[in-house]
Order: sequence, then structure tokens, then C-alpha cells
Amino acid sequence: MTTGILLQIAQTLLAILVAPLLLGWTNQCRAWLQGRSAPPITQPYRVMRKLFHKDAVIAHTASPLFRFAPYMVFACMALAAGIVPMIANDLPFSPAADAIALVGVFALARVFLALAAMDIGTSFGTLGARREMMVSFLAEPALLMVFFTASLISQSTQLPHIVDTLAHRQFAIYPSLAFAGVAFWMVSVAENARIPVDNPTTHLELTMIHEAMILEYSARHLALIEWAVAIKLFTYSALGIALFLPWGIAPTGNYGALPLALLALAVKMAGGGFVLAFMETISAKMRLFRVPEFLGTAFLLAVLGMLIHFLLEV
Amino acid sequence: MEFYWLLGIPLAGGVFLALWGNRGSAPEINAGFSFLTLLAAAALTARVIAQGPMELSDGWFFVDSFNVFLVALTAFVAFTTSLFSRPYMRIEKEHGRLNDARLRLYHASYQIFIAAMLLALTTNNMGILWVSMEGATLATVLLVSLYRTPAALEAAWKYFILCGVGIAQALFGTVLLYFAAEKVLGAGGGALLWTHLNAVKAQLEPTVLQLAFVFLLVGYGTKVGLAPLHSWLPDAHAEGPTPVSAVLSGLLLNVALYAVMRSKVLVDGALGTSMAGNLMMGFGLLSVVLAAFLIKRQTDVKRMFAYSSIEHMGLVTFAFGMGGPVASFAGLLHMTMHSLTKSAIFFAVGHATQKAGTQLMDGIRGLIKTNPTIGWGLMLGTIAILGVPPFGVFASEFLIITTAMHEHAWATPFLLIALGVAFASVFGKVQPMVFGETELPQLPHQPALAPVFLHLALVLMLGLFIPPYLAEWYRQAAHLLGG
Amino acid sequence: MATTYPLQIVNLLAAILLLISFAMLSQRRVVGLVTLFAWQGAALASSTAIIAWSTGQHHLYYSAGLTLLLKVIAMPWFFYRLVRKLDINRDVEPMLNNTATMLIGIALVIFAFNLALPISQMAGTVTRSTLGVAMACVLLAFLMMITRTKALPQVIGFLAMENGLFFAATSATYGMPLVVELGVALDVLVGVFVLGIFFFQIRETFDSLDLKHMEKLREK
Amino acid sequence: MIAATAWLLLGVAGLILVPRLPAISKPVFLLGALVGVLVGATALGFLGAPAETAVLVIGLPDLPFHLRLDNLTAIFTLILGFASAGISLYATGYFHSGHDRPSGLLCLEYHLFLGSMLMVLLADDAYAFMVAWELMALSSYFLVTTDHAIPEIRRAGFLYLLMAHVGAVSLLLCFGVLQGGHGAYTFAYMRQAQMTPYWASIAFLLALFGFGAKAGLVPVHVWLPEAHPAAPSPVSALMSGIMLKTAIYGLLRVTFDLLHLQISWWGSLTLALGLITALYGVIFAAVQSDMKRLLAWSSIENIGIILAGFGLTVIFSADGKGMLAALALTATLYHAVNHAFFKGLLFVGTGSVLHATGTRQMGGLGGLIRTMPWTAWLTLIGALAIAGLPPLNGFVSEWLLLQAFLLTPGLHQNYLNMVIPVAAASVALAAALAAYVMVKFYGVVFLGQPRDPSLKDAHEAGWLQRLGMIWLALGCILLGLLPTQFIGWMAPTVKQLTGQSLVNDGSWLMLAPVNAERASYSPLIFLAVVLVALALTFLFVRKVYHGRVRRADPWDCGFPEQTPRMQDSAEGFGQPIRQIFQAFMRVERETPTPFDRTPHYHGASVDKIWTLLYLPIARVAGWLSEQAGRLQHGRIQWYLIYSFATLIFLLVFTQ
Repeated sequence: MTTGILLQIAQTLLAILVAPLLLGWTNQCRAWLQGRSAPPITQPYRVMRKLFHKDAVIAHTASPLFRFAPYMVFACMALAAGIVPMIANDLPFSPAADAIALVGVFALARVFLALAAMDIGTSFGTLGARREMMVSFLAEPALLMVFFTASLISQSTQLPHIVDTLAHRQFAIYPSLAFAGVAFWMVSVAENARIPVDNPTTHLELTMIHEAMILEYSARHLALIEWAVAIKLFTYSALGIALFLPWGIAPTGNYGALPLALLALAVKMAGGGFVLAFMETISAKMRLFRVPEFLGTAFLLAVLGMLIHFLLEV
Repeated sequence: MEFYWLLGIPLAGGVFLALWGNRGSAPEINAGFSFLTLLAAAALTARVIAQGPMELSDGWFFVDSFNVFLVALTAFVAFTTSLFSRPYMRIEKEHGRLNDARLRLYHASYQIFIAAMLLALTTNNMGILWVSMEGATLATVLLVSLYRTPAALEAAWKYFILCGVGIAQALFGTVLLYFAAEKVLGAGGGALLWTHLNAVKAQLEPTVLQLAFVFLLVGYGTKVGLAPLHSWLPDAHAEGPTPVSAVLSGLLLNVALYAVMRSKVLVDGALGTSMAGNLMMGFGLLSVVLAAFLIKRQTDVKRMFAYSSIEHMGLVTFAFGMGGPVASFAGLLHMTMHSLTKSAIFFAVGHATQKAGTQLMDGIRGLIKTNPTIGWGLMLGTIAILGVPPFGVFASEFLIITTAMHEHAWATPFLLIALGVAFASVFGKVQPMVFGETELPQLPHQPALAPVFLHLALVLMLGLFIPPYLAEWYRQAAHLLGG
Repeated sequence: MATTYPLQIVNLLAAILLLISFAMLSQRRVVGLVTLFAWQGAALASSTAIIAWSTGQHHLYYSAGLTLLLKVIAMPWFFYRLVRKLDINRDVEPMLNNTATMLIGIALVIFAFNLALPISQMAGTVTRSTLGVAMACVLLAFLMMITRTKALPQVIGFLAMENGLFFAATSATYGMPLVVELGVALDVLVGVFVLGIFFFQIRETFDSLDLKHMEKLREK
Repeated sequence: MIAATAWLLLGVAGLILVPRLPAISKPVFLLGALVGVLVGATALGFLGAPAETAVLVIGLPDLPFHLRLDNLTAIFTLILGFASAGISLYATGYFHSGHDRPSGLLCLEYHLFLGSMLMVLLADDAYAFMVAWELMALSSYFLVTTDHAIPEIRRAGFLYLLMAHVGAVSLLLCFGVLQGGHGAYTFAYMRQAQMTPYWASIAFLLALFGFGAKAGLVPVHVWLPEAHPAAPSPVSALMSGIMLKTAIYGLLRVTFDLLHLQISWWGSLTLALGLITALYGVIFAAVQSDMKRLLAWSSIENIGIILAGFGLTVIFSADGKGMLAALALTATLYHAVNHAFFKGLLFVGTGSVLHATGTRQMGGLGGLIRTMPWTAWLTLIGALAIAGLPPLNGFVSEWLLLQAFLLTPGLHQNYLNMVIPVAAASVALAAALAAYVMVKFYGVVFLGQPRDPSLKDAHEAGWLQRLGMIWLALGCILLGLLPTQFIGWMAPTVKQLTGQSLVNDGSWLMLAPVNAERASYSPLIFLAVVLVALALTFLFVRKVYHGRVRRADPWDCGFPEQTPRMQDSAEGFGQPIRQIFQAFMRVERETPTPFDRTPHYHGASVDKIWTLLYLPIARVAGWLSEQAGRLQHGRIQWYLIYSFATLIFLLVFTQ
């Protein structure tokens, strides 16, 4: 139990600390693919350090909610990182919050961010909040449906159990998971504000979603949000790995497999980051009102995955 | 003894008011006579409670649980209406719509009308029943035309002709009844006495009684206002003075239905089939549905509530048609509730129209602002008549509808639609009259709203609690009417 | 079946009643209508008297007398006066043309006879077959009320109906009990009185007794 | 019963005393709140005990009012008592003046409303039930029309009472079926009656229609978005939070208690209708610009979710899966309780806003978190709860419901297995949209800059009102954090209806229905982790770096003439939803021309069901009435022909 808790804390801290690295890696890959010279892989850390040192500039009209939100978002992401099995399956926290609660955690963070965006009362903030909520109301159920497909296969909504079933039991091919996988990819792209849904590097008012929400943030608040974004990307990647490529995650009690699991995670993450960069390079950002169609497709695919589970796998 | 007072007082009142009715205190005298009638009725009721059904004057009159409660009801509503008519008629006079001579006619006819109804209720003779029904019609014809406006005359003419023709059919029915009875009971006065007929009803010739019942139903049904014989009713209610509308709607219809029911008991006994019941159910249902849709079109408030009376009498007829202890009980209860509620509504409407100077509903607005009591009276009365609990109308509708659902499920969609349409129509029209803004003036005299709230309080009470002896009456009467 | 003379006379009078009913149906002038009504009353009174005489039902004499007084003398006289006073002796425009009315009338008579047939057979009175005639008279009077568009003819139709009823009462049952008869007569009397008042009121208000002025109360 | 009388007496006392002594109004409402707590506590103490019955003297001659307190009644009484306590507390400070209705009368109606709701729950015979049911509708109708000078409010009241009455007639017919023709109207008798599936189905459908009309089931929901906003806010809170639940109670009572059998397709039907209702409600909530209307539509959504849970319960129950039925029923009841608290909280919150600002239009609000911090923060709790966010209470019930959906593969009917994923997806979609709606609601009303200069003077709610809101918010939090405790309280009710109770496989800390392997959730740990993470982050930032803050104007994008009116309006915020779900609604818009000196924008999204269903019905009724009117055309000859024809017809007919 004690080792379990230690492992839990270690994994969570690992995720929090390593997360910006994945962001840096993806940016580097993208720069390479686009033939630019890449910033160093530790660039996100440097940016954050600089931001933490600065004085926070806050609008006159900001309410306490505005200052509270970044901490809340960060805490939510930390919790999320603690639930998803990354290197080991032995997570004492995970019974406290299953896959459905994970979706809830993401939603909680998002709602706070959206409310904070509306707090200042500029048109950009509300614009961002509105677009973010529009994206999420389709993405969230789609994500839930992806989890449901996996849950129906493994008879559980707890992520460690799901991973356990998929990775450590007898190997089986699940066509439903293929659909769910595609849906998951689409959802993660949307949720993490990546191309083609959003562009994390733009500040063009016609297109921006996430950036519009955090336009008023500066200094440590901005740093926390950026960090949370990195953790979110990391967690989503870990989730994708746990659901669709779970092999290598250490089963409960088997501490010997940990180093190997760590290595597997690093490799898979690196691969995932590269693929993300690649996809971002070859696709263009969509018009805003194409996004519901895009996410609607994801939602349908996820539901289809469930139906296929009932048709073929029961 | 009470009994002779019961008939004698209103008769004497009629004569007295006809002779000396143009003095200023005529309204009070009218109310006084009505009050005495009420006392007599109460005494008679008390005696019937104590001693059970009785025959009087060698069987010429007959009082049982069925008619005694109608007698009490009639005397009561007649009294409250006379109270209401006191300020109402004064205001009418001040508005210049009536003069002393007409008021004399009004008061005299009013008393005679009451006398005729009480006679119709208590007589044991089917022929006298007919005579007094016709007498009640004649007494009210001139009341309907009291204002002498073209519309009032037209209404009175239609009332007279249609009811006259209708009731002529009833006479034919009575002749046929006598024709059948004569063979069993022998010629002479005894053959038309209901108690005698009731004793031998199984021996009466079915073919004749069947024919007789058709004529009686069409005849008295015209007075009940059953569709499609109802055409006189909205006109007469809308154009007559409001107290007259109140007693027509609250009392005369009941008495006519009473006549139908007395006939039905005999016919059922002779035929042994449900023919009479089926006919009544058909008429009742048709009345309910047709009236509901007609209510939707109304712009005149009294006319609307007149149609509502058709609807409710239809419901009662339907209930009696179904027969059985529960439905008959419900029918009797509904008769009572309808009388009380509808007359209360007419009282409130009367003052409301006086305030607005028009009977058109578009002209009556925001009563609750300038005169909350009229407004609330109308609102609560409307709610009660629409069958919303805890008012008593709901109690009877509850029994009728649940019984219908079980025994005649085919009829319930019609009832559902009709009640829905009626509710939407009536309530949609009354609500803006009661609520909202207004510029209506105050009335010159204090309106008489005690009767309104007295009636409503009674209806409310009966919806929540029916005193045991009253329930016992109803039960006996229901037993009498159809097992 | 042996029929006695009084019975034959009653049957004859019944036929006359029916005939008069038809005549009233087709009569276009008000004065003519009143005359016919008086004749109908007379036929009724005499048939009642004959029945009273042949069966020894004494109270029927009172009925006959009342009928004579009311329907042959008082009412026609009153109506004549009314017609003169109100100047309404014009052609009565019926709603339906005469031929059609007659055809419907004949159909009604057949219908009434059919209706009365089973009942007549079980009647204990000597005059039982007249019940059909009485019913036919009632229905014909009803038809007449429907087809007339003036107030007075309508009222006469109403009274003719009353005559039919009265005939039914006397012929089929030797008359109702006396109290009832008296009550009915009283009602008729009061009714006619009320009607008289009415006519003046209507005349005063509308300047005519034409019912087409009285079609205002309706659903829009 | 005593409580009902107490409420009634309070009302009457209020009617008599308040006009003379205005000061008495507060204590009366305060006592009402106290009675509410007592009622709730009584019900709580009762849970698990055997049913108690009582017979009153009033009622019909052969049918005095029967009362019965069993576990099903108790759980809803619990909602009524505790939720109404908070709302009454709030009302104490809310009702003083500014209404068209004398406050004494208002007091009577208010307490009559509470009392009749309690009677609905306690009634044990059809007559008492119907009387209480209609009394409830009637008293709330009068409360809705408190400000009757406004035509829209009158229209809303009319529509409300009409729908309530039509629903009541349908219920009447339902009881007509259930009574079995013996005039036996007590529930005790109905429980024993045996019925063919055909008649049972008819009874169920009638009940579904009747109760659905009260609950706001699509397509008989049209009254709800009109009536709830029209009422004074505490009344809206009562209607939305508690009255709608009485319909759920009735449906449960009829389906699981009075009818002795359940049929699977009933459940499928209710499930489908519930989901349609949920989605329809939330979509319309998203496009509203009147804050109370928005909340009313959101109530429709929540009722949809509750009914979906009910449908699932019926499906499981008919399939013989008692354990799963227990899970679904627990979710249903839990959501019912939750909704009472958070919707009550939100409605009273808007009440404070309305009171302070005088407008319900979100387009005229904004930035109230600065002037009304108490109201704003307490409302935030409600908003987060209704959006289904952990660790608050909305999440618990949605979590339970989704778990119930995930357990469907055991069903015998294959087609249901196919349908359930879609159903689960709809629930998820509705929940996500609810979050959208709440961000819109909260963001536009409380956040941002005041859209109207006068809002700077908006005053905070009084302390009694705050106390009422705190009570309700506390309910939301406790229900969110201690689900095992509350589910334990619901267990007797669930057992009464489904025969089984939900087994909690976890400890008091851990909610784990069915078994811990499958699923578990612990809000307390969840909250603790979030709080620890929050604290650590905060300390980390403050200790390692600093907490310096500078204030400045917000970034104006190079355009210095920004005004608060340039923020997203409520219409603007709902625009994406309107665009995506345009098929369901008719959009009415007036846009100003470019040359308009005083530009004015008006936009409304109209419920299509109104034009597709209700207007045709009204037209048909109008046409029929026109035909009926033709019969009555004034010529006496025609009237005579009617009589004549009737006579002839009857003579022929009876031969």
C-alpha cells in the first residue's frame, strides 16, 4: 500500500514535470517537418520560468474568480495525471475517480477557464469561452463514448482495470476499439487545441479558441495555464496509450517491470508527439463551423464503436 | 303543515307582489317571502330526515329523498337569488333599464316561478308535473323579455315557442303514460300518481312506455337544454335579467331533469332494458361535446355560462344514463354543485356586467383591481365550475369520469376533449376579465356578494366533506334512480 | 267488429281533424288559418262530447265545454281582433313550397299510423284507432310551425298541436284526470294571454310580426 | 399531516394578519421554513420503518381521505421538507412588496402550495390524490399570476393551468382504469387489483401523459418555460425544484406500486421520451436570453434525465434484473433530490438578481460578482452542480445513471442492447450541453462588465435570503460529497419499489455500486486531492516566486472605445447552438439596418413543437367550433327542425 502511494505520487509528479517536455518535443518535430530551425526541446520550461518571475498584470475589472481559475485548472490537471496509468497499473487513487470522473475533471477545468475568460468582460474572452464550450460539448460525450467502449469490453470503468484487461489478459482483437481509437484521436486534437481545430500559436481573432480565453492572463497565472495545457496533452497521450497501446505498463505489484515501462512510455510518447506534429503539418485549420461536423463525426464513430461491440463482440 | 306553507308562501307572495309590488320595498318583500319559503323547506326537510318519505294530501303530493333535496336546494337558491337581486335590480333601475311596473312584474313572476317549481318537485301526479312545468315556463317568459329590447323579445319568443313545442311533446308522453297506466290501475286520478305507477311499473306495457319515454325525453329534455334541443337556452339566459339567468340555470334545468328522471324510473321498470339509459347517455354526451365547442366562440359572458350549463346538464344526464349507484350518486351531486356554483357565477357576472355596462367580455377587464370581491368571486366560481378541486364540482366529475372509464370507455375520449376545450375556452376568457389593468368605474350601490361566497363556501365544503345525512339522502335517491 | 254510430261519428270527426290539419298546412292567409283553427276546435269539442255521451264519462263534458269556450270562441275571437288590430292579414310566405310540404305531411301521417298501430291494438277503449290520427295531427302541426315565418301562424300551429294532444287524450284514454285537464286548460289560457302581450310587444319593437326580424341572436 | 395543517394554518394566519401587521409576514415564512425542516427530519427519521396509515374525516361519503406514509413518500417528503426550508427562508426576505397581489393572500397561496404538495405525497386514495394534485396546480397558478398586470404572465398562467387540468383529467381516467369498476378508490385496493396487460398499458400511458404534462415531458412541456419565469422567484424555485418531482413521484407510485406488473416497452418509451426531453430542453436552454426562462428549460432537461432513469428502471425491472433496477432507480431518485437543491438555489439566485436589478434579460446584466458577491459565489456552486461537474452533487447522479447504462448488456432483448449506447450517448451529450448552458448563464449574468451603468448600484441580497441560499448550497455540497450516506437513506425506498436495494461495495468513503471492480467514485478523496494540489501549487508559486500584482486596463486590441456592450450577449453566446440545432427551432430575428440611428436587435428562438402540434390542435378546435356555431344560426324554424328531427329520429330508432 505504501509503495502504491509512493508510486502514485511519483507517477503524478513525473507527469507534471515531464509534460512540458512533450510539448517541446512536438514543437521541435513540427519545426523539423516544416523545415524551420527548431527551438530547443526545453523551450517550454524557459518560457514558464520567465513568466513566473514577472509581475502579474490584471485588469481592473477582474474578480477573485479570475485569479483563482489558473490554480484550479492546474490542480485538476494534476489530478487527471494521477488517475491515468502511465507506467504502472497500481494506483491507489484511481478508485476515487474512474473514467467518467476523469471526463468530469477535464470538464471542471474547462468550465473554470471559460468562466475566467468571461470575467474580464472583453469581447475576446467571451468569444473564446463560447468557442471553447462549443467544441467541448461535442468532444466531451465523444470521449465518454470512447471510454464506454473500453469499459464494455473490460466490464469496468476504472482505468487500471481497463488497462489490465487489454494488456495483461489474453490478447484479442477488438474492432470496436479501432473506431474508438479514431474517435479518440479526433477528440484529443480538439481538446488540446491543436490543428485542425485550433492553432495554439495563433492570435488571430477570427480563428483562435484557446488563446482567446487566456488573452488577459499574464505572468504566473499564464505560466500555470500553459503548464496545465502541457499536462493535459501529456495526460491525453497517456490515455491514448493506455487504451490502445497498453503493452508495457507494469501490472500491479510487479515493480521489476517499471524501468521497462518507463522506457516504453518514453518511446510511445515520442512517437505520439511526432505523429501529432506530422498531422498538424499536413492539415490546415478548419473553419470554425466545420468543427462541429468534425466532432460530430468523432461522436458518431465512438457510438458506432459501441454498437459494433454489441454486434460483434458480445 | 310545513308543506302547505312551502307551496302557499310563494304563491301568496306572487299575488301580493302583483297587487302591491310597485312600492319601494318590493325587493325586500320578495326576499322576505323567499326567506319564509326557505324556512318552510327547511322544516319539511327536517321532517323528511326524521320520518322518511311521505305522501301528503291523499297521495297528491309525495316527498322522498330525491325531491326533498331538490326542494331544499330550490328554496335556498331562490332565497340567495332574491338577496342578490335586491341591489342588482336597484342598480338596473338607476341605469334606467327598468321602471316600477316592470319591477312589479318581475317580483310577482319570480315568486310564481318559485311556486311552480316547488309544485313540480313535490307533486305526485305526472299530469300536474306537466302543468307546473308549463307554468314555470310561462312565468319566466315575461321575465326573459323584461328589458323589452329587441334581443330580449327575440329570446323570449324563442324560449316560449321552443319550450312550448317541447313540452307539448311531454304532454303527449304523459297521455301515453296514462294510456298504459289506465289498463293496470283503472281510469281516474290514481293512474297518474307516480307512487302508484312505481308500484306497478313492471306490469306496464313496454311498447307504449317506450314510445312515451321518447316523447317525455324530447319534451322535458328541451327544458333541460339537451343538445340538439337546447337552442333556446343561451338566448334566454343571455338576454334576461341576471337573477333570472341564475334561477333558470340553477333551478329550472334541474327541475326539468327531475321530470325526466321520474319518467325514466318508470320506463326502466317496465322495459327492463337500458334503452332509456342509452338514450340519455347519447344526449348527454352530445350536449357536453357540442356545448364545449360552442363555448369557444362566445363573446357574451352570460351566453358563455349558459352554454356551460348545457355542458353540465349534459354531464349529469350522461351520469344518470349510465345508471348504477356510483354514477347516479355522482349525477345528483353534480346537480347540486352545478346549481350552487352556476348561480354564484351569475351573481358575480351580474355585477361585473353592471360595472362594465356591457355583457361583452372584451369590455370587462381587471375586476380584481377595482372590486376584488367581484373579481375573486368570478374567478373562484369559474374555477369551481370547471371542475378544479377542492370544489365540489370536481367530486362529482371525479366519480362520473372514473366510472365512465370503466363502464363506457368509448365515451371518455369525447369527455376528455370536451372538458379540455371547455376549460381552455372558459378560463381563457374569464382570466383577462378578472386580472389585468382596468378603468371600470365603481358601482353606485354596494354589490350583494354574500350569496356568491356563501354558495362557493358550500361548494367548497361539499367538495371536501359531505355531511352523513346528506350523503344518506344522495344514496337513497341514487338507489331510487337506478339501483 | 261491430262499430256503433257514436264510434263512427268519432272516426269521422278524426278524419275531419286530419283534413283540417292538412288544410292548415296549406292555408296561406292568416284569417283563413284562424277560421280553420276554430273549426278544428269545434270538431274536437264535438268528438269529446260524443265520447262523453257514449261512454258516460261525465268529466269529459267539462272538457268539451272548456274546449268549446276556449278554442272555438275565445281564441279565434282574440285572434281575429289581433289580426285586425295589428293589420297582419297578409299572405303567409311559407319556408317550403306547398307541394313539398304536403308530401312530407303525407309521409308523416303514414309514419304516425305505423307508430300507433301496435299501441292501438292493445287499447281498451272503443276509439282506439284514433290515436294514430292524433299523433299525425301533432306531427302535422309541428311541420306547420316549422314552415311558417310569421309569429301568428306559428302560434296557431302551436295551438293546433295542443288540439292534437287533446284529441289523443280524449280518444285514447277518455280524457286525463280532471285536475290535469283543468291545469292544462289554465296553462293554455295563460299561454295565449302571454302571447297576446307578446304580440303587442313584438309589434311595438319590430313594427311587424315577421320572424325574420328575430334572427339576431346567433353565433357569429 | 400535522405539517400540512401547520402550513395551512400559517397561510390562513398570514391572510388574516398580514394586511394589518406587515411585520408579521417574516415570522410566518420563517415558521414555514421551520416546518419544512421538521417535515424533512420526520421523513428522514421514518425511512426504513413500516408504512403508517391514517384516515381523515373529510372526503367523499364512502371515501374519506386516506393517508399513508411509506418509504417512497418519505424520500420525496425529504426533498420537499429540506428544499422548501431553504426556499422559505429565502422567501422570508423576498416577499415584501412590489407585487400586484396583497401579501396576505400571497402568504396563503404560498403555504397552501406547500401543504398541497405534501398532501399529494401522503394521499393514499385517488380522490385525496386528485384533490391535492389540483390544489397544488391551483395555488401555484395563483402564485404564477401574482404580477397579473403583465399580459405575458396572464398568458403563461392560463397555459399552465390548462395543461395542468388536461393532465389531471388524464390522471382521472388513469384512476378510472385502476379502480377496476368497483368504486374502490383507495390505493390499498388498487394494489391488489389484477389487470390484463392491455388495461395496465392503458393505465400506464394515461399516467405518463398526465404526470408528463406536469413534469414537462416533451411534447407537453410548453407551459413550463412560460410559467416558471412568470412566477416570483421563490415560487419558481418551488415549482421547478419540488413540484415537478411530485410528478415523478406519481409516476413511480402508479408504475411500481399500484400496477402489479411492468412491461418492458413502457420503459423503452419513457426512456426515449426522456432523452428527447433532455436534449430538447438543454438545446433550448442554450438559446434563451431570459435567465429564468433558461433555467426553466434546464428543468425540462433535468426532468428528461430523471425520466430516462425511470425508463431504465422499468426496463430492468420488467426483465427481472432487480439489482440493476435498484441502481437505475437510485440514480433517478438521486437526480430528483439533486435537482431540487441546485435548481432551487439557481432560481432564488436569479431572484436576488431580479430584485436588485429589475430585469430578467441577461442582455442587461453582467459583472454582478463584484456588487453581489454572496449571491454570485453561492450561485456558482449551483451552476457547477447542475453542469454535472465533480465533486458536486449533479455529477453523482449522472455517474450513477451512466453506470446503469453500462450494465445493460445483460438484458434479454437484443434490440435494447443496440439502443442503449445511443441513449447513453444522449445523456452524455445533454450533460455536456448543460455545462455550456451554465457557463453562458453564469458568465453573462455575474461575470464580465456591467452592461448597464445602473448595475453598479445593484445591492446584495439580505441576510435571510443569503441564509436560504447557503442552506441550499450546503445541500448541493453535502449531496455531492457524501453519496454513500444518501444512497443508504434511499435504500428502503429502492427496496420497496424494486425488491432489492443497491449494494455498496465500497466503504463509507467510496461509492461502488454493484462491485468495486467495476466502478467506484469517491468525491471526498477527489476533493481532497484537488485541494491539496491547489494548496501545494499556491504555496509553490508564492514561496518560490512571488505574489506581486499590478492592475491595468484590459487589452483593447488597439481600439480604445470599447464599451461593456461589446461583450457577448446572451444571444451571441447561444449562437453556435442555434446554428447547429437550427432544425428544432424557428428563429425570429429583427436586425437593424446599417443606417439605423438607434439600432435595436431582437432575436428569439421559438419552439417548433408549438407550431407543429399546438397550433394545429387549436385550429382543429376552432374549425369544429365554427361548424358547431353554424348550427346556432338564429332562425327559429331551424331550431324547430332540430327538435322535429330528433323526435322523428328517436321514434324510428326505438322502434
